[in-house]
Amino acid sequence: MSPVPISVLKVDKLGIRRSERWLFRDLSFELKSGEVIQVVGHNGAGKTSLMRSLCGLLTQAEGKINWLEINDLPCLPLFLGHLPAVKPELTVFENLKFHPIAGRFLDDEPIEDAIEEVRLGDYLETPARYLSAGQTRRVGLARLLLADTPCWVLDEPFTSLDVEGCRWLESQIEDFAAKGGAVLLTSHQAVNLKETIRTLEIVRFEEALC
Amino acid sequence: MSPVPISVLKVDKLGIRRSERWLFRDLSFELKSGEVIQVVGHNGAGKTSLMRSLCGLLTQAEGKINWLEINDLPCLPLFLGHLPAVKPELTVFENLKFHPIAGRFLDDEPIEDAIEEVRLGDYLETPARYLSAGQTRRVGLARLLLADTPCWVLDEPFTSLDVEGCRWLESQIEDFAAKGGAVLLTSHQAVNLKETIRTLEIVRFEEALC
Amino acid sequence: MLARLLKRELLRHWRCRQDLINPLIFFLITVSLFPLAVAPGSELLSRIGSGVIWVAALLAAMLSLESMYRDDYHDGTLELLLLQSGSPFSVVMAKIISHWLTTGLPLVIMSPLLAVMMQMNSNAIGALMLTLLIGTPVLSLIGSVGMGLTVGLRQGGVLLSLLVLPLYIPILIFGAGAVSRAGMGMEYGGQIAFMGAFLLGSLSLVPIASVAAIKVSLK
Amino acid sequence: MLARLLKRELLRHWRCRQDLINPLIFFLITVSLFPLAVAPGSELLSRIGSGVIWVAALLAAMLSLESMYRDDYHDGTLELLLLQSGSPFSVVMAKIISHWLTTGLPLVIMSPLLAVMMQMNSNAIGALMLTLLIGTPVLSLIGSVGMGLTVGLRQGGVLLSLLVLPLYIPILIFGAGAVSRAGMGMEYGGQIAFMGAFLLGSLSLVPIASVAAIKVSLK
Amino acid sequence: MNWQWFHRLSSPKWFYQISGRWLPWIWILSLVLMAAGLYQGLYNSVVDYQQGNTVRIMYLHVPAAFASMMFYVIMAVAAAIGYIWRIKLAHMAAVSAAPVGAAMTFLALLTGALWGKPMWGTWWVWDARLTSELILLFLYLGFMALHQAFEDREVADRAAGVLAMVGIVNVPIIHYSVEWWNTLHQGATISKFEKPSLDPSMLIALLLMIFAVILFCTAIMMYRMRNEVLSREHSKSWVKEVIGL
Ligand code: HEM
Ligand SMILES: Nc1ncnc2c1ncn2[C@@H]1O[C@H](COP(=O)(O)OP(=O)(O)OP(=O)(O)O)[C@@H](O)[C@H]1O
Ligand SMILES: Nc1ncnc2c1ncn2[C@@H]1O[C@H](COP(=O)(O)OP(=O)(O)OP(=O)(O)O)[C@@H](O)[C@H]1O
Ligand SMILES: [Mg+2]
Ligand SMILES: [Mg+2]
Repeated sequence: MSPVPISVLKVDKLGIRRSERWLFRDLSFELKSGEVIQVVGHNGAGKTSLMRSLCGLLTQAEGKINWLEINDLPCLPLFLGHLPAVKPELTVFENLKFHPIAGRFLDDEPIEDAIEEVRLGDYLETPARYLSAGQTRRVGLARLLLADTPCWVLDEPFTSLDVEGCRWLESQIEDFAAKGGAVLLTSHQAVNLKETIRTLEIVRFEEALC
Repeated sequence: MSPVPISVLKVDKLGIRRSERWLFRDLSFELKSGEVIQVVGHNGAGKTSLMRSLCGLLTQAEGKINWLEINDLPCLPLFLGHLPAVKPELTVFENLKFHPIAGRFLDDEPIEDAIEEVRLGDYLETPARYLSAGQTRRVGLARLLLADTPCWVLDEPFTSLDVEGCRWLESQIEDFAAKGGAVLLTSHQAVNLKETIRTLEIVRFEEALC
Repeated sequence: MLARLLKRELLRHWRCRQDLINPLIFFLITVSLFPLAVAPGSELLSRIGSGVIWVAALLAAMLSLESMYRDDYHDGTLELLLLQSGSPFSVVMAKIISHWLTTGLPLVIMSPLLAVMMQMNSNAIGALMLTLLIGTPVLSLIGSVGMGLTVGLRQGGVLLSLLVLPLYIPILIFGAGAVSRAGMGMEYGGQIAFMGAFLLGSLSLVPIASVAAIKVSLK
Repeated sequence: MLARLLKRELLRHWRCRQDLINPLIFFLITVSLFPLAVAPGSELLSRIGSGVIWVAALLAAMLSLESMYRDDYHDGTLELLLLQSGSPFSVVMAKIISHWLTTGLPLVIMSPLLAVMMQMNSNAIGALMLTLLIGTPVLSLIGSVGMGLTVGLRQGGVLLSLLVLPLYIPILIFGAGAVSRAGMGMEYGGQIAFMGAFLLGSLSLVPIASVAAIKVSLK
Repeated sequence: MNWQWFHRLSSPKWFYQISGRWLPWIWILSLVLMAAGLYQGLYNSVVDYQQGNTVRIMYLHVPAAFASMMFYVIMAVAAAIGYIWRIKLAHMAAVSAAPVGAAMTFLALLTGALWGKPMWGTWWVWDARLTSELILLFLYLGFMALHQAFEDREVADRAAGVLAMVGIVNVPIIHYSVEWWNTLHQGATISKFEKPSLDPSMLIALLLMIFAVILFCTAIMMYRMRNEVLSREHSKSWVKEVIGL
């Protein structure tokens, strides 16, 4: 439990353009430790684009993105996108073992525990292409348990999860926030946490004004 | 409005096995015109496998699947799976134009109307790889408006759709059922229709008995 | 139905033009490396020319097979096409024809240029074009079965060559043989007849086999 | 750091063994198609043997370059590695060394078998192994720069061949030349010296160029 | 039309019982024939006036080559039956025939190469029959590799079955290759019954060996099939009885 919330991410007058069209401009917000922000907006509003630019996977057209610095290095959030980022040819275990998470490779034991935790214990040695849609998502989500990072950035993490899986993920987010983690997520469903979530709505920038 | 419901699909003692493991056995149900059935079950229960075997994309280990026959030909349900079946390099329009639906290709006009209806009017000539996740799903769902078939089989159709999109899809399903269509769908969320939906739960078959 | 499906395939290829010229570039490069690698001497070059061009065409066709079904399989389009078109044969034939139009035909058209580079005589060049014209469709046809069988597998690449190459070898032997006979002024009608028979045989067998193969892979 | 990264690369390759043997199979197949395509006759075969084997090795190395950076680029591992390891040179060197160990070295080891098939004499076989041993690392090194430049592009494949092949050609000429001289009993020290110079030159230049190329691609 | 017999024939249990009764006899018969054939071939037949003693390789080469083709046909026909009527036993037969056929192909290639050295002065030439026999080996290997590559056995059966059916075009090519192309390899000798070009003593030895090898291969194939039946039906109650669980 971190007593004084510190700012993990500061976004200042951010604007993103895709194929010559502004998605949004002038977006400013701050993400503090222990906080959960849900980004909302209709399909194609620019939620995914926002998240990717925050993680450096897309260059913003204007504005500033400032991550908390730890030892003079900007912190590396754990980004899980639309795609589960699971290699179909590797087994569930290898998928976690051979992909660096938050900058480092992991030991076997925490990986096995994480797989057990997402209810894939029976599938440790199963190639990921034999998994159902929800099971594949769970492999991706196991990374949340393994990452040692102050911030999660999750793009529609509830996709394909069954009711029990959604509940599990919500409780993980709660626990992480309680321990001082910061979470930025998108979801078209309502997210039920004990504490209220801040929502951040993305509204289309109207060109007429420009 | 079809006054007397006729049976569209009869499933008799169906059993499906994946990699030597039974997912379920002894599943019997009937889908009548004007009816909506939601298949439920936890991740990996076998919902997708059930749908694929109904559509002939997977051989069942045992049991019978009988589709309604129209002019001595078994009726062809419209199956929309986990993957949106949208080619990233083709434009939205071409994606619908060059994929046969229910056995035939379509004319330009209904396609344009359908695209308008799923709110992609601005993206008619945009290559599908520039679409957001929800927009890509909408391209796939536009097929529902174009198909001339007595039955829809939809695997998690609400994925990635925003609130307004989910509402739209629900109303489409309602209308289709009211006109005598039969719908089989899976969803981990609740589906809110005016009339109650039948649910069909998939329970794991316990090998011990065999 | 076939015409529309074919149009779709060609459009798809047109949208990825760079993938389209990949086999052609590969073909050009492979052939043009030989004059550099083999001790220069026109007599030697012209003797191996037919073989080199045929091998390069075969490799180019094989490497481009991937594009036939793999993409459509992975984004779920293949199953949609098979289920919704009502005519799996048309789907398969559209794929095969478009593969030939985008891979085989350009190779045929490009071959005289390379033949001149390999200092083959005009007799041989004529035979080369003729044999490639008959042979490349067979490559696409046989490749379709092999690709259909391996599309769902992760070891696809290696297995594909293991399955497809043995079946390609007769075509290679006849094709290259006919050209080198032509180069030496001998008649090569027999080889052409055999290749024609191969073409007809595979034209009649392959669509059935391909549909069967894909249906199995989708299961 | 280099050792750990190299271990990661090799593990990754080991998990996809089928991709690993792909270039090797390609090499074997390409070479063994030639005796079929070129009119059989041992004298002709042994004369073109060195050229055929060298061209096949070059193509195999080129086709396998894709696996060097493309996968890691697409799942974001490449940027993570560059940012987190603190030593981009190690990352690049690990990639190059593992590419050579998994592609070049097997080709060298396999070459005598193919040389026997092409009925080359023992002198030529020795020279073949020696030139491949010096030459294949150069192929990996130069390929790394080309791949680094094209990794972010959609038309990667074609562009890669266009960039890389001209740089490969000198190696091909010297390598195949040395072998065919050896086959005729002439001495080939000059060619080997040139190839050694190439190797040293690219060893010192390539890592810098590769890092620069990748940094450009990641932006 | 009564299909009862068809269903009985395709029942793995029935096959297991019947083959259990026949198998010892097939073993014995094949070994007896082989002994007789070897005796006739190695001691009791005339030496070829051209080839000398090397001709005796024939007694292994020709049966192996013949069996390699015959078992491919068996495999393909079984695969077709399994594919069309969805009969599991037929797929098991195809899967069991493949390694046997591959071994015979390899043997034919090996003995051919050993024979080629003294006869043609080279181990190997790229001639049509030799090449098509090599392709046959690749087809067998491809069949087995493809079958291995699928995790689901039923899918594997069907996929490999398609390959087997396609590959059957190679069999007539092998057989007629000597007629279609004039090659180094020997033309047909036994099949010309009107005027056999072989000495009767050689012919007898050859025929004995052919029958012996075919029976031997059949025995191995049946043996493999029985194993296949057991491993695929391991959950059935009759298998549990058989293996004494
Ligand atoms: C690696 C080299 C060889 C291969 C792959 C090979 C392959 C075959 C095959 C497949 C057959 C069976 C043809 C059929 O039943 O239609 C056969 C038959 C035969 N082979 Fe060979 N062979 C080779 C070398 C030789 C050599 C060197 C000789 C002797 C000079 C020879 C003599 C024969 C004879 C006499 C037959 C029986 C022909 C008949 O009655 O139809 N083979 N060989
Ligand atoms: N190709 C395959 N080969 C073998 N097993 C598979 C294959 N695909 C899925 N399975 C297994 O079959 C089971 C059911 O998968 P299925 O996709 O039908 O589940 P689902 O009910 O749709 O789950 P979800 O809600 O996650 O989509 C899973 O346990 C999965 O591991
Ligand atoms: N690679 C791209 N090139 C050009 N435009 C793109 C690209 N990707 C997305 N876009 C456009 O940018 C807009 C925003 O896309 P984005 O994926 O950020 O939406 P989103 O809010 O995540 O939507 P969803 O809820 O459907 O996931 C969309 O209108 C889309 O058409
Ligand atoms: Mg999105
Ligand atoms: Mg599912």
